[in-house]
Amino acid sequence: MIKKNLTNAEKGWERGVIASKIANDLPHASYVNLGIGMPELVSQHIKDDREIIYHSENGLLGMGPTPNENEIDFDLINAGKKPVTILPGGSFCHHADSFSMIRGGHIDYCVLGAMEVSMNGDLANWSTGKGIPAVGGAMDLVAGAKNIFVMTQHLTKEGKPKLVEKCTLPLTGSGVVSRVYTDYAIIDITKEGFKIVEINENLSIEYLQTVTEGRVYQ
Amino acid sequence: MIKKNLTNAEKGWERGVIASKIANDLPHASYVNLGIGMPELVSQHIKDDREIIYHSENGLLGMGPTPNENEIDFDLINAGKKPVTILPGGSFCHHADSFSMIRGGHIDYCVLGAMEVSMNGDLANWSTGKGIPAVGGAMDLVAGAKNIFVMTQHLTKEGKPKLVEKCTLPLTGSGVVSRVYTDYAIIDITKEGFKIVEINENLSIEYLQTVTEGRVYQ
Amino acid sequence: MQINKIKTEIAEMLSDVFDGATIMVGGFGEAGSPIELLHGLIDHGAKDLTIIANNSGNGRVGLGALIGQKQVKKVICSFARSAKGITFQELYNKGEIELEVVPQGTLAERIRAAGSGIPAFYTATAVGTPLAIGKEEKIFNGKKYILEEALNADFALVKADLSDRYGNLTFNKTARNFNPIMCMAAKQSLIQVRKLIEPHQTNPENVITPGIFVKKIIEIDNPIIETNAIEEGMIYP
Amino acid sequence: MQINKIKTEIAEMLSDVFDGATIMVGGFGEAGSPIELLHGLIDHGAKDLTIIANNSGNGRVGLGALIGQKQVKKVICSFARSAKGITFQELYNKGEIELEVVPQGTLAERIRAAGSGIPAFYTATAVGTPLAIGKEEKIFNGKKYILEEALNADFALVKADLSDRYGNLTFNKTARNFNPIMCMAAKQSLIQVRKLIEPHQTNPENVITPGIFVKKIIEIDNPIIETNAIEEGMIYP
Repeated sequence: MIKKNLTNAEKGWERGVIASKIANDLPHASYVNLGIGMPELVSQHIKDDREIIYHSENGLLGMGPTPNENEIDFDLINAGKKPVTILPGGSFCHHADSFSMIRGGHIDYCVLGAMEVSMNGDLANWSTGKGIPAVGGAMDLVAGAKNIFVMTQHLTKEGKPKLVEKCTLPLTGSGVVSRVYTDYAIIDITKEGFKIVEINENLSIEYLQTVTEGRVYQ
Repeated sequence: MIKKNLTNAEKGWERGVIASKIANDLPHASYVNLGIGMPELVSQHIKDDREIIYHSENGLLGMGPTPNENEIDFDLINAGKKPVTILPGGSFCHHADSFSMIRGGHIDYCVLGAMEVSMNGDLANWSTGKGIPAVGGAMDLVAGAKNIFVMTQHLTKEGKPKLVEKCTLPLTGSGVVSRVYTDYAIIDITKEGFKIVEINENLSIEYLQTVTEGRVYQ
Repeated sequence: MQINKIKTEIAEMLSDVFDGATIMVGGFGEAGSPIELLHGLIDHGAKDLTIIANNSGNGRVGLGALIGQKQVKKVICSFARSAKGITFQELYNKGEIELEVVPQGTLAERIRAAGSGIPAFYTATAVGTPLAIGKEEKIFNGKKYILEEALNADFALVKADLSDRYGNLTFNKTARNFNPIMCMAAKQSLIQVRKLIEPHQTNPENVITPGIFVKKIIEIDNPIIETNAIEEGMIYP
Repeated sequence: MQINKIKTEIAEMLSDVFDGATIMVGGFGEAGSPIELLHGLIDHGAKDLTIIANNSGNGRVGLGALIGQKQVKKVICSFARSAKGITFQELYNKGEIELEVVPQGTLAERIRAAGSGIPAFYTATAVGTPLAIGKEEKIFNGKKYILEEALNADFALVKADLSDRYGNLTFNKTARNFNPIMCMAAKQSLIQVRKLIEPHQTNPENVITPGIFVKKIIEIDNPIIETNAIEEGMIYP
């Protein structure tokens, strides 16, 4: 059903475009945790009209950008274990305190990648069911942060929908996702199904429906 | 049965003597919490052959002696809300961390006053059952510290035994006391009853039995 | 645009407080007690408040004054019997104020639990005592524990030493006490600080309460010292 | 007599470790990982260990080396799949090592609970997922939570920045991570520090781990940096 090689018209937004759309939806003065991978791009697209504070679950609040090669400190890393910096007004804490911020509902927005998102907001993003199981902080983040945004390609590498009626992979959290940003659309999780907030200017709703499991509506 | 006016021979150890006996039983390098009132005397009787670290449950580890009048700082107080000092190597923490030290079994010894101690180690020391109920940190200390020592007069002001078969006052903790230091004797709580570790040199065991409810033995 | 949580008027600090609110009040005795914010709350006039604190106020200043104004319907605390306490005692004896007694460590942990998203936890504290009555029991490794629930609040009134515009707080000595955990547990934590500093002056290793737990900040550079105020016979308002 | 927890030999640090012990290992990835103590544990030779850590080691240094020596029967961690991981992966694929996966925040809170005398607590983390299977559920305010139990240990191996002879610790940046809470949860916490200082140099306001949670300390002034060691092809022993 789903075409593996899309025509030009069916090519979605670039990652940077998706990231900037998310960046625009993060209000001034938000405390935000960006998941490892694609979501990390969001911080590069925050406009000057707002200040966002980034939390990294390994005990860093007020995370800054990647350091220059000569400024790398192996004791100053992010949750993805990559060297980062800290901004003025930032602070360090231990893991229990850091996850108090998460579990206690103090993180306003968390942006995560996904393997599958279901119509009721279930998220699967930690396990394919194969290999060594490794969850990290994903389950804590989805259970604790006030708003869970998913940033993902609309289709898997094999061309299958990631937005599904029911997840088939092991869940990270149940009913936790509020909004999904893909290369094809911005979609809210609602009781009536996947509600289109914005659709890629090159795509029709009919097309979006063919690449999405479960009802898409506007 | 119990005489209100004791003869000279029946006068017990002075408070300072009781305090020094407790001080001798606190091993080098112990972490100790001294209850408000009489137990505070213990710190004055520690010998030079040991270093003891005092914990005050309001977030002070490494508490030092009372300050001079001109050194009083109303932000540096103990659990009894009296001005104190902090020694080199001391530290401050918040209340949850401070009670983690207590509840988590990190305080080696806690010395507390008592209204009643029962044969099975129950302690009543927070409420006479009248007036405004106020418990403070007593219930946390008896449930959490590794060893609970009681320091008390053997008899109440009315001449009644404080060591009893069963407490009549509201409990602070159940089966928590390991040893009682009174003006008449040092007594261990055992399955067989109140075991005399040391008896005041002027008193007989028979006399001690008359001023104690429940079996006293050596 | 820059984050700036600093306010200049106490009324602005307390603008969201409502009748019937649950308010945590930091401090252990007078150390770390936010007296100016409490006086602001008297001026504000909110009623039927539930106060969560370690104590129930001294004299007729700070918490003692707020209670004296009959703005408080209930106090949740560990020790409501203090040498200089007047107003709580008067109302309690007349049956005009409720009291929930909580062991001090359980009080601290229930507050920390609220801030940490832990709805309930087990503790051995109070097992076998009157304060365990009605609480769920469970045995772990042969020992009995009781279940204690998180204590949430709408607001926390807190006194700190230093803060930057983000609300990164440090405290002075034992004035730290309940203040940091109350910042975690309240929907809005409202902080009076002795001195404001610039963000670059905040040492990230030494922050006790990170700004994420702070809503509004005001500088009160010369706060009332309770002991002195009571000795001088101060009565607020 | 003065309290002095400082040791000069790594063997002395690890003298009480026994076969079958449960050992917490601080660090998040390489930051705060006590590599020298882990190498000491290889020299010590204790077997059938249960390791509690966030990760399962990289390359053939530190935790990766310990696992490679087959001294570990079980790992309790949040993330056992790392780019530079070798030894755990090999043994896991052969079925020669057990793994208990715990969400990172639940892992941290279970460790903190052990240190704080909390035998169990409720959390929403993992509800509705495979990691909640077999766990007690309870509803609070209409929301479902699961019961998680404390994680205790016999020993904690920890890397800190500074310490005095009492064991008052500070950490460097994000090398703090699990280290302070592991000090609380273990019967014996064994600390390697970059630099020893005198007690009067310890600022009581800035202590992260107070000495009450520390058993033994050793100065390792120039610790191995894992990234560099792996790049240089280091294999221990």
